[in-house]
Amino acid sequence: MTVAPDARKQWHHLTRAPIDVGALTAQVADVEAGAICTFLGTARRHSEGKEVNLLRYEAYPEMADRVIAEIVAAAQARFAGAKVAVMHRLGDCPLGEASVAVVVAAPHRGEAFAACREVIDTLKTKAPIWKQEEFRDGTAWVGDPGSFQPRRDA
Amino acid sequence: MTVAPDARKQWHHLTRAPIDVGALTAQVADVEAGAICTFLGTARRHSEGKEVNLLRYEAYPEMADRVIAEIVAAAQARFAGAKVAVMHRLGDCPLGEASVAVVVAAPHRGEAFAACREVIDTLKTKAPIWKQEEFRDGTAWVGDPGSFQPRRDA
Amino acid sequence: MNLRVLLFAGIAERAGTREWPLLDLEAPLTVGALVQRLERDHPFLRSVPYVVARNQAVVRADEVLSDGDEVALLPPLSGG
Amino acid sequence: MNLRVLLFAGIAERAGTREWPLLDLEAPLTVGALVQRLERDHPFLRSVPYVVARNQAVVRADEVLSDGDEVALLPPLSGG
Repeated sequence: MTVAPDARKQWHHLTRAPIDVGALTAQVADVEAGAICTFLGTARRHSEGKEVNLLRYEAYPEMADRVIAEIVAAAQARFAGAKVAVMHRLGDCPLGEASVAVVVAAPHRGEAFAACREVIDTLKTKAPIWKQEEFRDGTAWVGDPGSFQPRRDA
Repeated sequence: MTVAPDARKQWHHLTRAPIDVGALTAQVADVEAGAICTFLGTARRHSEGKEVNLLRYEAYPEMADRVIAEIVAAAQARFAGAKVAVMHRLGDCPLGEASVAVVVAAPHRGEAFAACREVIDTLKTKAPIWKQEEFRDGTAWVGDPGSFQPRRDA
Repeated sequence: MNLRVLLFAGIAERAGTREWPLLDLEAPLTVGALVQRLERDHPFLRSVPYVVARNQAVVRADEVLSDGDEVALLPPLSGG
Repeated sequence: MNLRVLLFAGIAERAGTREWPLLDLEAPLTVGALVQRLERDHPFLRSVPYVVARNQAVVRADEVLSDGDEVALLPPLSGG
């Protein structure tokens, strides 16, 4: 039996299963926190006017897991009292399901919103993760214009 | 049997039970939304240095339900494509549990964060709801300095 | 003219009730005049901050009340 | 000197593989020199935007590579 590289390791911030937001919230919830801000990125049916069937995510998992851990640590250092949990989905992500979740618990809502926004913005620009859109007529990697592959059986 | 006034009516945005964030999220989730931002206000153990045992919320329910509905409608009008769900808990709210939840689904994360923040900020200043803190030695209504009541059996 | 005055939170606690029914008031009566009357009959109100709602909307002192109005005294809000 | 070059997303798709093992390279070799060599051997790379990571951190072109380094070509990121 062949084991895919991803399956051999346990990542802290990457999962091939649907994201369990309740479990992430439980990780950060705290009776000293008065505010919890959660961001979910969800798979949309439309991308620049084109209809999407499915999203698929790929990562450089060793680096992505490390980069996300650094982003979490930086946010917790910058926003005193904030606790941050992040999970990114890999593989197929059906429409409407979450591709990424950021949950921040903090003493007050100002820090909770600001830390949550900072984490998702930084993750998008720094974590080595790629999104492929599957259309009726083929697939393309977002942000990589020449990557469209027509569907073989179309 | 006496029925308390609250129990006779069904409110859209008020509940005496623990808030079901999953159900609120399902209300706004949409395959055209790429972003969901959730805010939970949670009961903190400490309030201005004093240890709290329990929070208790009271509302003018007819007006609070209407004011929250107006806040939701205003946010949905201002942020195109945003769908907003809000629930506020009444009665006892144990430490760590959510007293209020705001869930916003929107096409992009900018509107989701902005609408969520606007709704909770406006709710706090406009909805006729009151928080009572129960301490070891008595109770007090937040923002009402003369309202401290020593515990009778203390 | 009859009115209901609803009381909440710290005001209800101090008043020892959640409602003051006011019967046979002389019309016309403004919100400001009602407040003066309430503060005369219940002096504790003078030391409590509150705003007045009429039929579930915050009102100005110069609005004129109508028979059957639901008036509410709202101490400082602290929901959320 | 041996290196592994990891490929992802649209680059892996164009290359038809997820890894190029590079064996018996002459040291010293900078990141920039490696990129030149890869773009000579795999001309499609010249028309694809990417950045280079070395041992899981983005690097500058003038860094010198070491034996056993894990190099990765990262096309435009689109997580989230």
